[in-house]
Amino acid sequence: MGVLNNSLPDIGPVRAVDSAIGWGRKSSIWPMTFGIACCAIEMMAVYAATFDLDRFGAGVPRATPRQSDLIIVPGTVNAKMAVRVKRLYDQMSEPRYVIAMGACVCGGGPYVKWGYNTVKGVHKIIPVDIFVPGCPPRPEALMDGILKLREKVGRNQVFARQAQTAADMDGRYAAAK
Amino acid sequence: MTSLIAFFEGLGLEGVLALSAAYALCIASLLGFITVYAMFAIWMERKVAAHIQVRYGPMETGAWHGWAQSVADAVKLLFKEDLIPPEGNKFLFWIAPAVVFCGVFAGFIAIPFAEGMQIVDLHLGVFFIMAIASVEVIGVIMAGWASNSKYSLFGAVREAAQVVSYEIPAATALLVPILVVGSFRLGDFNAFQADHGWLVLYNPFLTVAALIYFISSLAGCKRAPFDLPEAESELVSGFHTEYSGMRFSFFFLEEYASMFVAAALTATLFFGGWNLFPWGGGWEPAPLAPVILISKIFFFIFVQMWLRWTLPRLRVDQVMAMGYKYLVPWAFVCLIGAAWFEYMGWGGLFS
Amino acid sequence: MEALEMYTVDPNDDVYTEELKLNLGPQHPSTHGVLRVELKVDGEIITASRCDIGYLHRCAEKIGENVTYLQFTPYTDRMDYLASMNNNLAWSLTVEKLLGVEAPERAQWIRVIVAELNRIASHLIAFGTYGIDIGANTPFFYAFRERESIMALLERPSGARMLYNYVHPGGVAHDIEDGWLEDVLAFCDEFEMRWKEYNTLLSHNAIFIGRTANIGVIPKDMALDYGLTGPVLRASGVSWDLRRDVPYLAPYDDLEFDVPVGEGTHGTLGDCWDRYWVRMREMMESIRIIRQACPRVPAGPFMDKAMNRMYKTPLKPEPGEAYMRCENPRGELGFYVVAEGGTSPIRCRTRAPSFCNLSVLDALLPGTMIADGVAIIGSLDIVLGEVDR
Amino acid sequence: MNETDIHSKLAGAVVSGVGALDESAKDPFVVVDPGSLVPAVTFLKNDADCRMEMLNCVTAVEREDCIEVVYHLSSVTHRHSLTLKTRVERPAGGTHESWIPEVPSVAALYASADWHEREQWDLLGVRFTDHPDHRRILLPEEWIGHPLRKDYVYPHEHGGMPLDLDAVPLYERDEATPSEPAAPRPSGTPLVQPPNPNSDRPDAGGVAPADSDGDLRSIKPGSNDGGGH
Repeated sequence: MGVLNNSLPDIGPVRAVDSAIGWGRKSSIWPMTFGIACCAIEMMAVYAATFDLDRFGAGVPRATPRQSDLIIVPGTVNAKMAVRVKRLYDQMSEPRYVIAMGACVCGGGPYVKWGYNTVKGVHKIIPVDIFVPGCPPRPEALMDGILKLREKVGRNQVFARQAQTAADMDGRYAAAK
Repeated sequence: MTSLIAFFEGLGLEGVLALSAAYALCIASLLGFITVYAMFAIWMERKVAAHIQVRYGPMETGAWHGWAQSVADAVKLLFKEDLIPPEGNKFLFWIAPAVVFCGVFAGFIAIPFAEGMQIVDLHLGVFFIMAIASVEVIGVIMAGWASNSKYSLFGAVREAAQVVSYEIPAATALLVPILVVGSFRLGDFNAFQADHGWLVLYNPFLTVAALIYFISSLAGCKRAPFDLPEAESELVSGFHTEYSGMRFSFFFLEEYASMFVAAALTATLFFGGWNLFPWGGGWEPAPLAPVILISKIFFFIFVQMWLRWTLPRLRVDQVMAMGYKYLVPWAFVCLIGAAWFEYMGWGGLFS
Repeated sequence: MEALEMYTVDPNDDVYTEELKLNLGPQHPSTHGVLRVELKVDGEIITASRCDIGYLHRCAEKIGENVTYLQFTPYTDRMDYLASMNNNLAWSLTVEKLLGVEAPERAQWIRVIVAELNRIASHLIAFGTYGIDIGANTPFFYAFRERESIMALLERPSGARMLYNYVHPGGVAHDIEDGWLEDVLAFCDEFEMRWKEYNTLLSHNAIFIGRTANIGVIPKDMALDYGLTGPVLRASGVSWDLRRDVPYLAPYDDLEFDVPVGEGTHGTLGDCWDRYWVRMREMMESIRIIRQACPRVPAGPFMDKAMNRMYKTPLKPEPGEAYMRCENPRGELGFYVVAEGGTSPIRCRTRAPSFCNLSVLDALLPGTMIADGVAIIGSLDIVLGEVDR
Repeated sequence: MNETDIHSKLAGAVVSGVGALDESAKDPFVVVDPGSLVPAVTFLKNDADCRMEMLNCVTAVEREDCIEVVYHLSSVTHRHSLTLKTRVERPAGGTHESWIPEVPSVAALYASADWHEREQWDLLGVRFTDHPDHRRILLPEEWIGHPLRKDYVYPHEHGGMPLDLDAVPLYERDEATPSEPAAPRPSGTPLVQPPNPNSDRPDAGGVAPADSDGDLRSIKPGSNDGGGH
């Protein structure tokens, strides 16, 4: 789409196309199979039978970053791993979203003081969309994070110009809901 | 097809024009059919998998049981960035999904859904489908090689070895009903089974041949337990590791389309085609024929899904061993046995 | 491996194959976290491998030297995050050994129950993810269903779902509520039924046996040489279980249980299937232990009174050192603590079972195929949090 | 056998360098000289009455005046265990990281010692002579210093990845005006780069490009390396 991105006037038809794309994107967020530490187990619990992330269409974990829309960073990122996390993020295709799961990833967590090796929050490495704190967050918390991400994705504008005012933003938000 | 051409000629178009109009209509409707079918099959796969795995699967997208899930996936993939690895061969990378899809797409034109309801009534229908479906391998090798990724290469080589090996038992097993019916034309199988009952019950060798063909077709469609080319726990995503967005969805589409073709061959050649009852008949009302055939096809697709979500994956040498040590010899045994039965005039449970 | 013997690489031949370097991980679906294995492969056959760990190194030993003894308990949770109770238990026992105190009897019995429950939960993950490694996705979902029940049970006394911080030096953090033991027993009955379901689904599946039998064989001597412990050692035919041989909790002496040992049922002794099957049988032994222990939990305090008072100021053990080892789901977890009189130790070493069990990988991989490599990594059942600490 | 019996057998067998058994400790231990460590361990492993088949753990402990290496051995056959220690005195002035004590490796006797010794080298900077593969194990090969030393200075960043809590995120950094380098830490000794014994690169121990050491690690990014699937 390139040049067309956010360049068309913010009028009804453009908005309709945008919201259709937003609906598609938010209903089909494919996460990447990516586990680091403790939080990865709770992330697996979210995929598993009791919580079943697939209800929201997000239960198709893709092993390759090219095909995934969402990278959930579940667990402490250290200096050695940070290079890899960054590269993984770089390999993903747009649009891509990041959820920082767990205290370590949100800001160092228990390792913030004495961890000579840990990165204090993955937002130092890659831009993060949603922070889900907790050590580890309960599956419900991660589900909530993903639902928040769905809202965020759903009101994204693809073709239309970015909203200028807060009222405009609210209108879009209501429409996306 | 001929009736379509006649219809267009009736509209006043002449010769080539009528022909091309008819073809265009066929291709468009076929494309539409495949797309809609693939979306439904993907949704069905997710629901089947979910229910096998004690959960619900898609529930939110669209109102009823997430029926619009595949639509949303398609919209998402359509508007996803299309990455091409800079080190790879760009042209092959670009064209590979098309090659893969064309092979399977061409297979659809020979499938008869009812008497006269097929695009081309080929005299060598079975042969044509077997041959054209193999084109897919070339596309997969192109994809694997052009990706400049080792995992892709592994997946492509595995696919080549596996599909080429399993063509032999599949083709040999298909020769058994061909030998019994005495024709390559798919319509003849339906007619024959209307008189003599389902071929799978015709004689014991045909039963085994049906099993061999079904197993081989699983390997041909890269379905578990033969999903080695995209073995997720070993090769990440196999040959389509580097593909994203719409191009990746072509591989998805191709997988489900080839499942359809394989299931259609199984149903037509062994399980009565559009004849509802195992003892044959041919007295079902004609409009029901496509419904019966498609129901059978979906049953076999369901079995393929059921197997996928139940069985572990074979190892690459076990796949080869199974093909060459068990399926190929047994397929030949079936062929010879069926020939002997035909010579003696035995067989035909219901004829 | 007969294929391998006739498969030699000779560049002087007209037709020869080249070796390929393949990098598995740290982000790979089946390396169980962030393990990285560098492989040299000749076609599908691995000719050399090198493990690269440390992608989850979280400085636990440095932290142990800087925080108090009680503060370190939650960090032990995060080492083997699949068996937090067992880790808490090992750490608490180490500190108790250093202080020369013993937990009250009620606490000891509760510890046995929670540790065995967590052992089942941990083995369930091993079972589920091993299924995924072999290509069967469904066992994972079945395993997590039962695991959720265990987590719900353990949440009731501890208040946490996964990283419990429940077993403290001197006892347990909270008493169990009324009716909890009955629910545990009810879970045991249900689990026994489910366990049979798992075996129908995966354990005795012909493809599964074909993929795991005779693969990754660890002979007895090799297992001891590499310091392997836990199910991996027992699968090689060594009957060595610290619960029985070096009882670290008094109740284990009174309880009746078997130590499952590999038998080479479907292949060679010490292959992947044996390791898997030892784990499966251990789950049932744990159920047996819990069934015996639940009716025998005595009344009384759940925390040592003196220790409870000591918590108001940080613990200060006398100078000395202690090495304490416990039978964790993955093997022998040892804590070696050196105290010099301060509120925190000067050295806090963890002997992690996964670390030792993983070290054998480089010796096992050469000669196998890539798919076998995945099966071998899965059968060792490592937790990277514990390997790297 | 208990520890006393093992100790008396050991003292009788190995010629020199075996100290007395400290029975007051919670786990009675024997201190041996670094020079007689390998003979002592060999004896313990091979003697029919001792049969220490398993080396559970190798630990290095930094004390005031020395660095101690502790070996926990146990026998599966006889169900007994022993703690063995060896000590390297700290030389005068060897207070900071430049001091690398040397202890003979037992990796030839126990395969499990391989990784344990690598870890102790990595975290505490104890060099094990004759070790077959003397590299860092947990930290990246180009890491500076040994973190479990008491005078270790925490790094601000490594390999371009910020490790400070208040670091500026990578994607917000302005390429034209690089962010201020963090102020040097007030305390601590100067960073001294330890020599890397197993590398033939002249700049060993310094900042090296990631993944450029060893033949296997030479898979370059862009092909199919590291983080990328």
